[in-house]
Amino acid sequence: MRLRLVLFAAGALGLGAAYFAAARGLPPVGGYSGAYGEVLNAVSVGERHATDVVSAVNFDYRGLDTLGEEFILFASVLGVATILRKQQGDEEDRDEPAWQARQAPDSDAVRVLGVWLVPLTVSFGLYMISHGAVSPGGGFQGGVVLATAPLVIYLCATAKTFLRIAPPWLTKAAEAIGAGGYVVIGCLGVLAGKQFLENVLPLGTPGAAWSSGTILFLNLTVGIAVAAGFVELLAIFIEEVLRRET
Amino acid sequence: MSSILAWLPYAVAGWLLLWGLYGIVKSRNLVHLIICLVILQSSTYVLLLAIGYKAGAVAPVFADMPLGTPAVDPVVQALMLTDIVVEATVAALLLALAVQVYQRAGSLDPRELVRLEG
Amino acid sequence: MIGALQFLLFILLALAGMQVVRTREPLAQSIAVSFYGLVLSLLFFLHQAPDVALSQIAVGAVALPLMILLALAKIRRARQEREAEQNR
Amino acid sequence: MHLAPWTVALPLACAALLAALAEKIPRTVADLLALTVAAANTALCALLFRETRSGPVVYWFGGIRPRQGVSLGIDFAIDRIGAGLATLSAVLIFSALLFAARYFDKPQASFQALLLVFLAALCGFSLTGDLFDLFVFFELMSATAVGLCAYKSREVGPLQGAINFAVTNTAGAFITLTGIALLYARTGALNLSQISRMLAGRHDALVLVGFAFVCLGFLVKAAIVPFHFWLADAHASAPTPVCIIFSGAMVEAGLYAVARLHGALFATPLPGFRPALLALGAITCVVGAAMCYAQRHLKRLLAFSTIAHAGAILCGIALLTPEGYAGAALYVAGHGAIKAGLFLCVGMLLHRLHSVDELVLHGRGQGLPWLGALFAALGLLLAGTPPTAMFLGESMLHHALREHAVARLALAIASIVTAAAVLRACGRIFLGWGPREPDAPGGGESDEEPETVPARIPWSMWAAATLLLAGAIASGFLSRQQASKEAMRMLDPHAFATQVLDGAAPSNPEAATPEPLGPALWHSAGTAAGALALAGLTLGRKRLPGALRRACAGVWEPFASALRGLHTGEVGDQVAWLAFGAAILCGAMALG
Repeated sequence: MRLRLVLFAAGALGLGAAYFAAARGLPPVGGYSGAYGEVLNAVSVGERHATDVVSAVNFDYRGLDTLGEEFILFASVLGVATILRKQQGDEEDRDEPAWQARQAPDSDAVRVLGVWLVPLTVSFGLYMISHGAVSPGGGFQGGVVLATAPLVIYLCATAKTFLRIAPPWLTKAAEAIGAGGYVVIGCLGVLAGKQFLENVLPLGTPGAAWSSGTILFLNLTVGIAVAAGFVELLAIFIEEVLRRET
Repeated sequence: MSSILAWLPYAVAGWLLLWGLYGIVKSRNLVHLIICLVILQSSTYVLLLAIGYKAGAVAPVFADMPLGTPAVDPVVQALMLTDIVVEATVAALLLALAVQVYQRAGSLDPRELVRLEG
Repeated sequence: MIGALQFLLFILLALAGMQVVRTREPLAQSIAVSFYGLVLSLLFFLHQAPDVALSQIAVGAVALPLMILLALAKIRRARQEREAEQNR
Repeated sequence: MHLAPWTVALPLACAALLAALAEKIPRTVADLLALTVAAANTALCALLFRETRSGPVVYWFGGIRPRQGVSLGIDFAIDRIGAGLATLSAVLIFSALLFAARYFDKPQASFQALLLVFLAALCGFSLTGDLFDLFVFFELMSATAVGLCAYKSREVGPLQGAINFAVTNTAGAFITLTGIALLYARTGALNLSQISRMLAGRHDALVLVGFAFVCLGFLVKAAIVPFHFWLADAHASAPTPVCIIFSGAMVEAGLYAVARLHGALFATPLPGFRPALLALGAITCVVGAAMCYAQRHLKRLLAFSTIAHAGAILCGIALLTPEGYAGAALYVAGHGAIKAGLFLCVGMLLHRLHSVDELVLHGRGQGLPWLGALFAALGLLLAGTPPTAMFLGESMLHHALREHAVARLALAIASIVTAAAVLRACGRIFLGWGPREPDAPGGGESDEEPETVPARIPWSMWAAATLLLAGAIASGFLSRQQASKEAMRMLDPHAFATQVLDGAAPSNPEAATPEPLGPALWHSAGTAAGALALAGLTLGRKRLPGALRRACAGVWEPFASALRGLHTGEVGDQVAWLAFGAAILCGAMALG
């Protein structure tokens, strides 16, 4: 431990000094003027009819990054499922007296809250996904919001309801469809005689959800993949609970 | 104030980077270590945010703003979005590993684990 | 005004980040990191990055702490099972 | 229709399909699907390799071409060496899938899906011409690798290995991202050629530190000392088919990134960069070779030999000259196939005899003459004997390093000692040579659960291993002059930038005629003889005169135990070393 701290102290000193030396060459915060961003701010509304430039960058100009990002999520959900999967030879369920099944909350208030909260999160999530090209938000943010809906159900009702609404086969399929869908939309560009990930749909008036062509659909696939991915992740982490309650 | 703000974000990013590394080096608990890694990662958000910021500019969303209004850099924001996903997925993977390693070995201390592995 | 707020939030962020690292107890830490994520997303809002701020709220302040809590719950349960086994 | 995007799109789409259908389709169908896709991808990459014969090829995603020389989109800027790396990756993934088809007892659709994602990540990583996209594929590689590494999640070892891998690589990756942010702040660009143009030869502290930070994550992936600790842990515990990709392609991808970035960004070597990398490379050679020799766990032994060879490749890259780059590229091509073949041999041993411990296996391989012959042949090839590309590469590296005696010595040590370790294991296991000492220290960690039900070695495993041996020999037909020409293109950022940003035709440099191979043949014969002699001396050391034996042990034992002491396997130590190494690298560049 002592050697480790000495090593780290030396390393941190050097790293800090190097970072300091580099930061002195940075433009002052607030005074940045890089060409890339400025050009994009100027051209993307006109070219892609997307008023949210960040979405245009994510789903069009740098759409390949987002493809990679979606598969990072895909791979790690697969990885988490692999790591925490039950393998042969694991002890089967034993009745644990120390651990009691969680009852559905008795309080009506909680249930009513759930009844209100679920449609609210779902519609908010869907709105966010579909309006990614127009306003802040998009497939990723909306997908995470969507993923909280089954969680609310889990908290307000029972695990059975949770499993009925988001059964493992469905989340798995949705995740794959979302991730694969992004690739398929990318291929559409090639099929239409253009380049991979190029827009193939007509553009509308800037400001409407459907006006920016494929960006909407790419947002949708990301939304599906992210929502399913996060539900799957959370479900794996609460899996033991689910197994015992059902 | 503005003169401090011209370099403070860079300093905060470096500070978080070093604290994150320190936490990982010092950690005796895998969950603690993973959270320190999250702090290390967040230093890159701060750096990217500081780099792309323009004083007095608006967000790069032209829904109710005329085109040509000075806006902050959209590229760094796109990079940060990717960065956040990476953070979440890496944390999920590592947490799964930590849970599983505890179930198998009964410890979260990296030192103990090395000993157990033999 | 905005400048003062930015200044305060950056200082708060630096302190919160340090505190998260220095908190040894993972349960307390997960709450601290949630707070840290919230400060970070506020900063993003203040710096004209609403897209990122929304992501950060969803992931950094909610999903990530939730995953940590669930993982800790799983670890706790494994510990209980282990102890029950030893007492048997 | 352009081929480039399909190298990424095809495996990703099929990975999604496989994951969705995992439990619905029979195992054979899943196997066939994965194998077909890997084969198709190999063909795609090979076609790309052919297409880049007359110079790099640029593909703009979304059809977003640069405007007035400003790049707005992401491009694949495919040089021939990158296409070659992608081809190598595809071949290795194909062999891994083939080998794995009868390796696990249960169907493993998620394993295959992860391997296909890994393939896409490797292809994207070697072809992309965008700095941030490079980072995205880098992270995709890591996320996939963690799942693959921890595949046997019932044992503590694989979990521990995966944790060390994930933490050190992520820490490195975020230092890389910090570097990318620094370079972006200066240049306002993410396209490599655009960055190079905006930098315009200015090498101030920001650029130096930014570039050093960017390289750091890649050096962690490349397992360069002192960032190498994760590699042995990950290799020792990952399933064998995964090891061949880690060793044969992932480590090399990290080195390729360093080579490509420097080549594409800077026309003249950055101050201090060359000596720093040369020193790191030479140290890596020696540490890797010594640790390799000290192992009895065969996977660990091969893992440390990979570290030694990564050091040799880095020595070539460090020169930042066409000859060094070309030598490194050829070396990678040969090494990938040979090392992967060796890992498959170990996998077959594990399959048949349930152990990867050299001492436990003593003499037990006597009934497996073919496996022994294959193992020995690959061991000799690892010493840099003809007719593989590793021989060609090594001869070029030695010539390129003619003014750096220490680095040459390190290179020779790496070749001789790692091959000797492999041959020693071979003699012990398949011929029963040497004393029996299953209780010698260093055991314990080597017992590993067999990954399969013991049986005869299935034909698919033999096919995968034979394919790799054939690939290694075929790589010997690569042309040194062509490689030099590609390396010259890789080191010419101006020509590259005019091609990427202005759509100009690729440059057509004139490569010098390579040195005659005569001296290299003698050299490799010497290396092979040295390796055989060292292996023989190790096995027959009881017959040596006592004084000589004690003298050797007196030198070797303290050195080995000191080195072993540094390899604690604790993740905290590894990250401390990472910080220390980063400081050293930055410091060297500041002084240079």
